[in-house]
Amino acid sequence: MAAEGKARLTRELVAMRVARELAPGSTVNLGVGLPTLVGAFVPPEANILLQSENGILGYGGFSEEAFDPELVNAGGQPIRLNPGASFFDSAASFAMIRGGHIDVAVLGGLQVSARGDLANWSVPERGGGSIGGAMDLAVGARCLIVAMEHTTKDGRPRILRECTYPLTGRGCVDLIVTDLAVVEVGPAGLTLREVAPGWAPGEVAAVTDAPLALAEDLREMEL
Amino acid sequence: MAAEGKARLTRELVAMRVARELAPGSTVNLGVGLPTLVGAFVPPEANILLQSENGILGYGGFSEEAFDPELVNAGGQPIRLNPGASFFDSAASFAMIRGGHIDVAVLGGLQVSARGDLANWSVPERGGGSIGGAMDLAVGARCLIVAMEHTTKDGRPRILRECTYPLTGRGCVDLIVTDLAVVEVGPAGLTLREVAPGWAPGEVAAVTDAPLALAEDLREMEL
Amino acid sequence: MTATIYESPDEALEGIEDGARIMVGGFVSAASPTNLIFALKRRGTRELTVMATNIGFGDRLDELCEDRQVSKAIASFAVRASTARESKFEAQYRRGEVELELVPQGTLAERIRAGGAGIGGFLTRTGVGTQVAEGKEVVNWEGEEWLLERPLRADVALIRAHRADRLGNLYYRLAGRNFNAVMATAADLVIVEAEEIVETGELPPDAIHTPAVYVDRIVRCDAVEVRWDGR
Amino acid sequence: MTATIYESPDEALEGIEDGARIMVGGFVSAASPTNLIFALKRRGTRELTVMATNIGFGDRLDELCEDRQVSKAIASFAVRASTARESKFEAQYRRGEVELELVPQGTLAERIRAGGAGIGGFLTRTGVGTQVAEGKEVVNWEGEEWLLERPLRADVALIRAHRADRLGNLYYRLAGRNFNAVMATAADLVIVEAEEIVETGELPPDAIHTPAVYVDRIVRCDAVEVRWDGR
Repeated sequence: MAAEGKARLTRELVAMRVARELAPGSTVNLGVGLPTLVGAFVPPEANILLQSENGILGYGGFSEEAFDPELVNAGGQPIRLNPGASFFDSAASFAMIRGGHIDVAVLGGLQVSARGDLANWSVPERGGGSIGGAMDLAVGARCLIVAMEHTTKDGRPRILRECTYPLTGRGCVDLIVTDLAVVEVGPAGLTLREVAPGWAPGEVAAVTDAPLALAEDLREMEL
Repeated sequence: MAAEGKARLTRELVAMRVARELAPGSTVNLGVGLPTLVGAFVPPEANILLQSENGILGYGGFSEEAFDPELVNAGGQPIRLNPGASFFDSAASFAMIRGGHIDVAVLGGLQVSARGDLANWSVPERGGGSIGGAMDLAVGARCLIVAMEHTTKDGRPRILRECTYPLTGRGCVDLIVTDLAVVEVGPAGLTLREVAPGWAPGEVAAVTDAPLALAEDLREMEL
Repeated sequence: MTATIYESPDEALEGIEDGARIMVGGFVSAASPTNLIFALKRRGTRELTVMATNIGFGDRLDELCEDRQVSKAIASFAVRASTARESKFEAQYRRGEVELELVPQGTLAERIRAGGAGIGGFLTRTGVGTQVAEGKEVVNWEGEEWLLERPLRADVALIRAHRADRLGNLYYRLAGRNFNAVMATAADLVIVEAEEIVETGELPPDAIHTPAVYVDRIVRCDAVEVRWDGR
Repeated sequence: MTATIYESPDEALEGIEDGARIMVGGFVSAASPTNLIFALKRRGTRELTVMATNIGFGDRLDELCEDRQVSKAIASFAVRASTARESKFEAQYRRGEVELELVPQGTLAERIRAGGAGIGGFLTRTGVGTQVAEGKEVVNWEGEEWLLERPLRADVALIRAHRADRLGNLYYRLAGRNFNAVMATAADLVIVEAEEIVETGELPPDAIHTPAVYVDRIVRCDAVEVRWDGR
């Protein structure tokens, strides 16, 4: 395939692109892995409130200081607090999540379907996998952004007509940001909105299993 | 009826008798009205934790000091705090009540049936009535004591084969303490355990509609 | 979103329309948002459905009935068995002019929590075998009967806190938390009157009762004096 | 009941029997009751069902698997998709030696809350259309599908607080509240290890996270050191 070997976005650039989706003042939950990197690209003046499902609202970035075991995010990583941060228990935290009080959740993904189904917790051929808070975030966040690599390591599409892995949620994804593209999920299916620098829409479509409509204003990602 | 005109217990004496049912260290919710008086007869050394459904655990008696509108019990009455008191919201308060964490609730009553059904919130012939927290306490408290007058003002029994007023709860009453008697509710019906000083069991039965078994150790109330 | 600070309770109510479903926090005298209630009275907004644990029981919410602004109440204390100290709401209720959904207090709190927590219903034993069960689904489970109760949400919640910070975090004092903290989670627009507004960061993070995400508007107001009626 | 203060975590566990259902608080490194976990290991109690948000994910709960004390886990993090850093629980799970009920974290927290709050079940959209829905009742309401989830209770809860008073009130620090506060409500016997025990009355009544009614036993313990593994 012509597109093989072409440069793809780094994880940091994907995170940077996701960060641009976050409206000032919004409340955001960042999942473990790539989504966690998004925090580094949110400017302080945007007043984004970061929520962590272990019971924190208003944390800042990672802590470079001494590790405090009681000050960790949902990935167990040490964090800093912003002024106005608050703590609550896990039932209250997921009440906040399920109740629609989180504007945006950014989750990692293994597969996304044409209808916006998400699979992100289990790889059946390897066995195992853990759900954590992903299923609650999938149904609860007002907007769900999936940040993932466009294809598997061996080049198979992750954006599929139907997910083949166990689902995290049905029809829950609003936007997919990959190392190749920005894809919007709508009632009629998927729309390719942006392509990575140097990639043609057809090249992205060639590594995408689900049908992609092309946005009228389809453009190259600004980074 | 021979028993008419005989002295009955005062409200204070009924409250004092109820207080003797409260085991040291237990958590108790006192309803509005007569049950509220029970608090005055609980010795401090019993370490009773009083819960109020508006979100207080560990209040003391009534406050004689300046009225603080944010320090009131479920009847809106000013109260004092004991050391170790805590506050919580209404959902947490009723989680505590419904979840079986209150050892004893003392509620006022209009009618109690032979099966332990309680009616205490509405008098249909007058219309109206409010439920408040009574239905939650009726199902949630581990032990429910009803403190009430044995008969209505015009002498009709309040302990009935079947309640005729709208129910607060079904089969929820464990013990009835009245101005004439202490009656236990068991699977087989009601048992008369104590009579007020000067009252014969037959005189109490005559103003009780439901059948009363006589306890083997039936005795006069100790006050 | 960072909360917006308003200069007066009247301005803080901007946009509330006739027919609104409004939750009103407080428990009798404790942390009732009385300044906001008075502003709502001045505003004259009508056909309101009010949800509050009490109406006409030592609160000032009853005054909205003076100009017949309330069409329906969802409450646990609303009508007394006696008419000796009849509230405006009671009088209108007895004349059939307002609607009342009487809800056990714990079920009311839990329905509001469910509304804020994305819970589509819950099973409770409260009310089984009573009038409260009428028209509701009864579910048998583990040898017991349970009522299926549904969540409550509102367009607007009016609540009172002791301290707010500029971000919108709230701290209640003593028994002032009551329904205020629960209602803050269950309305599209949450308006808070606070005794004090402090800088963001001044409230201890471990002692914030309502996290800022729940709060939209704040106005600083002294408490309206409540006298204990000596019952 | 006033809480009883014990001298050692081992004594605090008296009476826990083989086959017990045990909730274990904490979230990864934050306020895990590790002293009580170690005492449970020393005690050798077997055939345990453990309920915890994580087992083998930066916690020491996994060490109970060393001597095969755990028969079943109810958890949201228990098995990784990769076997690179396999925990003892994972290894036993992959060999079919222990049972696992994998529960979404929010559903786990809410089921425990329901267990403590006298709620017989609740409807959530979490897990609809996924493996989590298998064997569960699906209810249609207002055009959506909801799962009926059931409460969880335990014989014993092991939790860690920052401060306890002698009456049993608890205060957690920072993100240490997590599942500790919820589990304190849902077990027949609640055993707490606390960094500090203070006199009754020293904790501010507005900042008590777990009221004393929920706590049975307290033991003072320094936190077991947790190192961040640098993931």
